[in-house]
Amino acid sequence: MTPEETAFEAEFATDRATDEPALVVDVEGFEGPLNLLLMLARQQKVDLAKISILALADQYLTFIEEARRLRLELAADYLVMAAWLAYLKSRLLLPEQATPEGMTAEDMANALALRLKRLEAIREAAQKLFERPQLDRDVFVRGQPEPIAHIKHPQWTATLYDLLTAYASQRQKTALSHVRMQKRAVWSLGEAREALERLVGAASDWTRIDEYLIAYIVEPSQRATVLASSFASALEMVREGVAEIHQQQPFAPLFMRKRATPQNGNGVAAEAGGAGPTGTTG
Amino acid sequence: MSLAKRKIMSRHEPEEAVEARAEAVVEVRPEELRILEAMLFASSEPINEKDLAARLPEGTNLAGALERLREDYANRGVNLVRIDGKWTFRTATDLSWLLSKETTEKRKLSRAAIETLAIIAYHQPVTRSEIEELRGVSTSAGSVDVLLETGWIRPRGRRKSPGRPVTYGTTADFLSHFGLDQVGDLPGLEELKGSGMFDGRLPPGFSVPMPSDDAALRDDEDPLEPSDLDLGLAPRAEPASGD
Amino acid sequence: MSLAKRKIMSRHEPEEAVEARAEAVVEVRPEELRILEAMLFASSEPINEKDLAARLPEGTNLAGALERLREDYANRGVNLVRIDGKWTFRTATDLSWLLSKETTEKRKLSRAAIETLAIIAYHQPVTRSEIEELRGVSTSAGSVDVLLETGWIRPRGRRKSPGRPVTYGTTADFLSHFGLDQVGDLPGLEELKGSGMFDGRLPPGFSVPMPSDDAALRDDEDPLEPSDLDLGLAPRAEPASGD
Repeated sequence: MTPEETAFEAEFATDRATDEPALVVDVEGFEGPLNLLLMLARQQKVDLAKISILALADQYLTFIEEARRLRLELAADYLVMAAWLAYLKSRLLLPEQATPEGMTAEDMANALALRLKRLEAIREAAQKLFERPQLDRDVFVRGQPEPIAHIKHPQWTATLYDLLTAYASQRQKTALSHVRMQKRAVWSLGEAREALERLVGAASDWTRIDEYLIAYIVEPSQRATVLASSFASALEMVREGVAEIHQQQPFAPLFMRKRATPQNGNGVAAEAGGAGPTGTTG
Repeated sequence: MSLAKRKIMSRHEPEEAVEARAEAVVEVRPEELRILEAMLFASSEPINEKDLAARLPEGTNLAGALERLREDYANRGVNLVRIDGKWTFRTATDLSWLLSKETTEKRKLSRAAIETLAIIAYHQPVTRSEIEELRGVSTSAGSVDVLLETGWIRPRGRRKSPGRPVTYGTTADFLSHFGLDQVGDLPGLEELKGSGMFDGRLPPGFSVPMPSDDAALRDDEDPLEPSDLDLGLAPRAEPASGD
Repeated sequence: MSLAKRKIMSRHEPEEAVEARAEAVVEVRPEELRILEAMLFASSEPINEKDLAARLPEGTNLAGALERLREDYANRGVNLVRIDGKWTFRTATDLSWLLSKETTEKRKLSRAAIETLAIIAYHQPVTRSEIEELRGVSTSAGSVDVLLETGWIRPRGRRKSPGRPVTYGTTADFLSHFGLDQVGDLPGLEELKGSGMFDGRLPPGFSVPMPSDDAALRDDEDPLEPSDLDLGLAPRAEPASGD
C-alpha cells in the first residue's frame, strides 16, 4: 500500500524566498508531524543541534492553522503535535519554574531536537542504504546456474528385531490360516487329444463324444473342463483331417469318427501336422 | 599472489623471474582456484566457506585462495563478493547500465517503507512502537506488512515488556539484496552512533549499540510462539536454526 | 592478447616492457572484456554475437575480444564456450564432478521387504514362488529388487525344477548388518517362542528351519549361468519368462 501523497504548496510561507522547495505534506499521515517538523527545521538551514525550537514551534503552528484554513483534513498525529508544541511554546516563554516532578521546558525542547536529529540520521542512513547497488537492479547473479546434482545413495536399515518379528508373525499367520487351495483339476488339451485319439482309433463308426466322455468323468465338477477340452481337440483333429465330426442340430449330441482311410498324401500330411498316428493305442 | 606483490616483484626481480612467475600464474592455475571458480560460478546462491572447503583438497588455505580469487576478479566484469559470510560472484556494480535493461522494474517501496526498513536494519531487534516513535507516526502497520512481503525483514521474537510486542530484524535476503556481508557493514553506522540514535531506548549502562541480526535472541527477547506462526505473523521467518 | 603472444613477448622484450604489459593486463582490463564477462555471466541463456555486439562500444573487434576471453578462461574452473553459435560460460569439463553431490540417505526397509528378507534368511536357498507360498501372499518383484539393492541377498543358483527358478540366499553383508556371526545364529523355534514372538498357538508339526548360507550349491540347485549375470538378471529377478 503506497500512501497516496497529496502535495500542496505551503502558502503560509510568505516570508521565505520563492526559490525554496515547496513543502510536500502527506495529509494521510504516513510521513507524520515529525517529518513536517524536520522539513521546517531544514528551512532554518542550521545544525539541528542549534535549532530554535521556539521558532520551529511557531512555524509548525502557522502551518497547521493554514492547513485548517484550507480545510485540509490532517491526521490526528499532526493535531496532537500542534497541541504539544503550543504547550511547549508557552512553557518556553514563561520564566522557568523549578518543577522537580517534571522535565523543564528546555529538556522538552532538547528531547524534541534529539528526535529530529535521529529521524534525520535514519533518513540519511536509508538513503545511503538504497544508494547501494541492489541485486537484480544493479548487480546480477549467474544467469544460468549449473545445479548441483544430488545423488542419493540409500543406506538401508533394519534391525534384527524387525527381522525376527516379521518372520515370526508371518509364519504364525500362515501356519494358522494357511488353506491349501486344492489344485483345480483341468483336463488339458493334450489329455483330451490323447483320449479322443484312442476313441477314434477304437471305433471306425460314428461315436457320441459325450457318451464316450462320461466314462472319463470321475467327478461331476470336471464335466465342464473335459467337455471344453475335448471339443477343442476334436475340432483340431477335424482340421487336420484325422477325424470327422457331425451334429444334427444345435445342442444335439456330437458324433465323431475316424476319417475313412486317408490317401497316402493325406496320411503324410496328418502325421506331419504333429498328430499321433491313429490307432497306436488301439 | 596479490596485485601489489606482483607489481613490487616485477620491479625488483630479474627478467627471468618475472617471466617464470607470469607463466606460473597464467598456465598452471592452482587447482584450488579452479575448483573455487567452478563452484562459485555455477551457483547463483552464495556458498559458505564450510561447503567450499569440503570440495577442496585437504590442507588448502581457503582464506588465502578466496582472497587471491577476489583480487583476480576485482577488475573484471564479474566480482567475487562476500554476502552474509558466504561467497558468490556478482556482476561489477559499474556495469549495471549494461544489464538493467534486461530486468523488469521492481516495485518501488514507498518512502515510509524505506524509512521503516532502515529503522529495522539499523536498529534491530526493534518493535513496531519503537519504529513509530522514531518516525513520529502511529501508523506503520502497512509498511511492516509490505516489508514482510519483500522477505527482507522477519519477526524474530517478542520483547519482554508489557504487551510482549513482536521484535523485527532483517533476513539473509536483505543482506543479499543490498550486497552486505553483515549488518555491521551497513553504510553510515558510525554517523548514526554519533547522532545518539542508539541511546534513546537503551537503559543506562546497557551497551549494545550496534544492530544485530544474529538469530540468537537478545536478553530482552522471548521466542515467537507457535501460534504466532499459525496467525501468519511470521510467514517469511527464517528458521531460527537457519544460520 | 593471446596467451601465445604474451609468452613470446615476455621472452624477447626488455624488462620494462614486460612490466608495463603485465600492469596493462592486470590493471587496465579492456572495458569490452569486462562487458562481455558481465553479460555472459548474467544472461540466462547463451548469447549470440549480434546481441553481444549491440552492447559493446562501436568499432569493438568482437571476434578478437571473444577469443581473448576464451583464452583467459581456458585454464580456469570456468570456460567460455560456443554452443550452437552462441557464447556462454560453462564449468570446466574436468571439474564436473564438483557439480554433483553424493550423500547417503538412511532408509527403512518396507514391511514387505523385511518379511521377504526374513523368509530368505531362514529358508535359503529359496525361490520366489517358495517365498510367496510361505508368506501366503504373492511377493512383489519390488521387494526382491530392493533386497538385492541392499546387498543382503544374492541369487545363488537355479532350482532343478520346471522353469528352473533362481534360488536366493543371504550374503556376508547381511550377517554384518544384523550383527550375526553366522546365519545359524538366527534364533530357532524355541528361542523365538521364548522371546514371545510366537504366542503359542501353533499347529502341530510347525517348524522353523535351521538356516544355512553355505555357498556350496545343494543337490537340487544348478549354478547360475553366465548369461544370468550378463543380462543383469542376477541383480534383478527370477526369470519366470527367461527360459
